[in-house]
This record gives sequence, C-alpha cells and structure tokens, in this order.
Amino acid sequence: MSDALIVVVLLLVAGSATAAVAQRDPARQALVLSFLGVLLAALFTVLQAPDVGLSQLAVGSALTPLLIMLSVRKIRRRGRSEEEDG
Amino acid sequence: MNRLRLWLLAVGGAGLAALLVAACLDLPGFGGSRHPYGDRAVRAALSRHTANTIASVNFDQRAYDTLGEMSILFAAVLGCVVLLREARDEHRARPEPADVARPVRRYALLVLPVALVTGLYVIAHGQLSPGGGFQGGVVAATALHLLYLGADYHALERVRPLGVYETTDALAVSSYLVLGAAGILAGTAFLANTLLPYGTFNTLSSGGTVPLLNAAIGMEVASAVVVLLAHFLDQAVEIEEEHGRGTP
Amino acid sequence: MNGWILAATVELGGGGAAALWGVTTGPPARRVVAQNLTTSAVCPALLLLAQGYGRPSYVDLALLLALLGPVGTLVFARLLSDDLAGERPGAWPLTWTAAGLGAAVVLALCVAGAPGRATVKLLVIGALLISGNVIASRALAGGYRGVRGG
Amino acid sequence: MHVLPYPVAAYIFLTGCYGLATSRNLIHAVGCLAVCQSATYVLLLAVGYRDGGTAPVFSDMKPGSRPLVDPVVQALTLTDVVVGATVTALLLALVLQIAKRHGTVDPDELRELRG
Repeated sequence: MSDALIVVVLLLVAGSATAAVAQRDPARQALVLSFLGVLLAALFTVLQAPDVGLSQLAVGSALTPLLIMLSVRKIRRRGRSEEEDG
Repeated sequence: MNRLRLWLLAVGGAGLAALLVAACLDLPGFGGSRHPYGDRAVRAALSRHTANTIASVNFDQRAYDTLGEMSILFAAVLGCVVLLREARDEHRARPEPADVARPVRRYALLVLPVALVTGLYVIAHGQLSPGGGFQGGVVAATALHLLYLGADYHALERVRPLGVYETTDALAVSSYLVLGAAGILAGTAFLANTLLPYGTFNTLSSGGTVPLLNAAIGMEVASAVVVLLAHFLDQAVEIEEEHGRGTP
Repeated sequence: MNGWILAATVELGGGGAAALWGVTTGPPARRVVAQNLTTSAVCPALLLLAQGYGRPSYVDLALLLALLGPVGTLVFARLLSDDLAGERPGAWPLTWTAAGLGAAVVLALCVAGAPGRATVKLLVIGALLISGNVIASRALAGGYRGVRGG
Repeated sequence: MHVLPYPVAAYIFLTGCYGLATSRNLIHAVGCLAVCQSATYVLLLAVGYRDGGTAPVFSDMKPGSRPLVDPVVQALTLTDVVVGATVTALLLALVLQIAKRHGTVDPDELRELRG
C-alpha cells in the first residue's frame, strides 16, 4: 500500500518535471514549477522526510515563483519601455 | 550549427543515461534495511538529548558542514545585492498604488501575523519536531511580503528598513562563528557541542548548543531572503532605466 | 496499510493528475486556477498521511501549505494580472468543491482523533485552507485591478 | 519497485539537462536548472529510505519503537533546498544584468552579439 503511494507520487513528479521543461514561456513555467514544488514536498513526506518537505514547501510554493515572476516582470517592463522609446 | 549541437546533446545524453542506469542497478535496493550512518546518527542524537535527529545532524554532528552552506547562502545574497544595485543610468520611479480588492487585502493583513508566528514556531521547535532555522526563516521572510501582495510596495517598504536586515544577516553569521569559536575557548573543538548542558529530552532547551545555532541560522535565512526579495522587488517595481541612452 | 493512506493515495493521484493536466494546458486563466487547486488537493492529503503514519508532527507540513499555498497563488494573481485582465478566471464551483473536500477531511480527522490541542490545530488548518482558497479564487477573478508598475 | 526511484531521479535530471541545452530564454534555463536540482533531492532521499520506516523525529514517539529512515541524507537535502533557492536567485540576478547590458535574454542572440 505504501509502495503504491510512492509509485503514484514519483510518477506525478516525473510528469510535472517533464511539463516544467516543456513550457517555454517563463511565466507558464513558473506555474508548473510551483506545482512541482508542492508535489515534491508531498513526495518527501511519503519518503518520511518531513523536515525536507517543510523546506521544499517554504521555498517551492511561494519563494521561487515570486523570484521568477519578478524577473519576468522586470524584463517585460524593459521591453515595454524600449518600445515606447523608439 | 544548431543541428550539430542537438546531435551532441543526444549523444552525450544517451551516454549519461546509460551510465546512470548502470549505476542505479548497482545501488543498494530502494527501501533496504542497511543504513549504518543513519543508525549511528540517531544514537548520537539521542545521547545528546536532541529529539529531532535531523537538527542534531545539521547543527551538532555536521555543524561544520552547515557553516559551509551558510557561507554559500551569504555569498549568494551578497552577489545578488551587488548585481541588482541601482546603477548610474537608472532612477527610481514611485510605483502607482495598486487597486486591491478588499477581501484580498483583509486576508493578507490577517494572515501576515499568523504566518510570521508560524515561521517563528517552526524555528523555535527545530530541535524537537520537523522544522528548523532553514525552513522557518523562509516562512517568516515570505510572510512579510504578504504586505506587498495585499497592499502595495510602498507599505512593505515602510516596515522593512533594509539596513536593519542587512545588519541582522551579518550579525547572525558572526554569532554562528562566535558560538563555534566558544567551543575552542572551552577547551574542545570548533563547533563542538560541549558548551551547554544537554537538558531534558524533548523540551525547548534540550540539545546543548543546537537551539542557539538553529536560531542563528533562522535569523540569517530570514534576513537573507528579505534582502534578496527587496532587491528583486526594487528592480521589478521601482527602478527604471534612463530613456534615450540606448544599450551599450 | 490502512484506510487513511489509501485515501491519501486516491486524493494525491486524482487531484495531482487533474491539477497537472490543468496547469500545463489551456489559456493562462485555466492554469492559475489549477495552480490554486493544487493547494486544496495536496493539503488534505498531507493531513491524511500524518494520520495514516501515526505521526502528529507531520501536521506542520499541512499547516505550512495551507498558509503559503494561497500566498503563491496571490503572487501569480498579482504579477500576471495583465494577462488575466480579460478573462476573469473564477471557477467558483471547483473552488467550493475543493473547499468542501478539505472541510470533509478535516472533520473526519477531528472525529477520528481524541479531542485536544491536535483538534484545535486541525481546525485552524482547515480554516486557513478554505479561506485561503476562496480568497485566492477571488484574487484571480479580478482581485487586482489597475496594477500599473506596482 | 526495488529500483524505481533511482531511474526516476536520473530521468528528471536528464529532462532538466535537455531543457537547459535547448532553452531559448535564460529565465526558462534557470527554471530547468531548478528541475535538475530536484532530481538530486529525489535521489538522496530514495537512498535513505527504509521500508516501513518513519522519520527519526522523537517529539511524538518513543525512541526505538519503530524502524527509522536515514537522517544524514535528509540533513544534506534540507540545507540544499534553501541554499539552492538562493543560488537560483543569484542566477536570476545575473539574467537581469544580461538583459540590461545586451537587451536580450535569448542565449543564441547573445552569441551573435559577441562575434
């Protein structure tokens, strides 16, 4: 039973890792990465590592998406101000 | 050129995949019962009255390793601060206040203290239950940014004197070093957990120096993340390049 | 091993697969809704796992996810508000279904465990989870208007 | 089942590498690197797992009452998750600098600029 759970979560993690790489737009990738972060936390819980799960939740659910989205916003803003310029 | 690169990638990837699969088949089977290091680490943690073995490994048995991790973290934040500072050809533009729906704003302001307290709880119980300075620090720092999400950047800037957090970051790193050096002064080794009594098992003050090192890491991570996000937010929200100069 | 873990497997498998499908396909509006539903799918599963493994200390994970999951969604709602402006993704039926699921799991666990501090913690997590999800849905459905540069 | 998690970790790593090599946007490349990092977490924790084991955290159970998983690999992974996030931030800061200096985040265009 425990084994089935591990297999299910592992396959989901592998699937979402593939999806995260396949999304070529950084904003969409950030969405998949945040999903992957939460799923990894679930995998770590299943592998009996709650400490690592907490770490992954703290980082993956809000911090990494925020960093990526802020970078995306900065670059989009640059693009916009350059268009206005010339 | 592009074709060549893809072929190179395919060949290299296939080779790496073959090697990895061969290595996987040779690894000890998943879920096996032989974990010599783990068993010894658990015994050592119990002998020092630390309920959370992972905290004991991080802040006692391998505290020196954590010092390395902490310096990487510190250096990475320093690098970000240098890379993202306001350059000469940039200026700050005050962002217009955001129009946030009222329930969202209320939720953010209500959850902010709850999340902060949770972060502190996770740090403080690091040596007992799952948690610790690394996790709790990130939670507490993220909680602060609910102010940006729920109100606007100006509100966040008012409760976030950046200088204080930069100082706290440096202070936390040096307090970790001082705690380590205290071991030498006490006549044992750097970062050896012999300074304080081990206390009663499964209470907040158990584990000798583990709670102190844990708290130092918590402070360091929290202020590091705040500083990091502050510079990213500055770049994304406030700093604009001067127009008409073009890129060099 | 036991019913709790079986329930968690079903929840993680079903909810996870659905959220993965939603988050990788379709317009941005659907993706952010799916991202929001990740929290409400995984958080009850974490609670069920804590009960199934007999480790009350694992509940901290669910607490953290209930707190930070909606924060992650707010990040997207705020920083993608330009992309979402025309679409107003709300998905209220889905949101309330997810909230009901979370409430059901929390109530089941409250009944199964002895009353005490653990029950209070469970109820707090349930309240945070449901309110977080509803508010995040509200934020996606036009909670941020006129974010210009801010 | 006896080896499944190891190939999964290898697969995640290779997928991330593929994304890194074919990426047309440096921010996307940083995201792919985060995927590669997560492969190492999966591998480390899989090595430390024990069938029927539970976490070596004794705040809510008696020591010695249940089999335990390996805490050493967990401690390694735990610090790496947080440090990895700050390294991601450093890389993103580099990307922002590149965007400012060269006006593009496409690695192929950057190469054309150089020579």
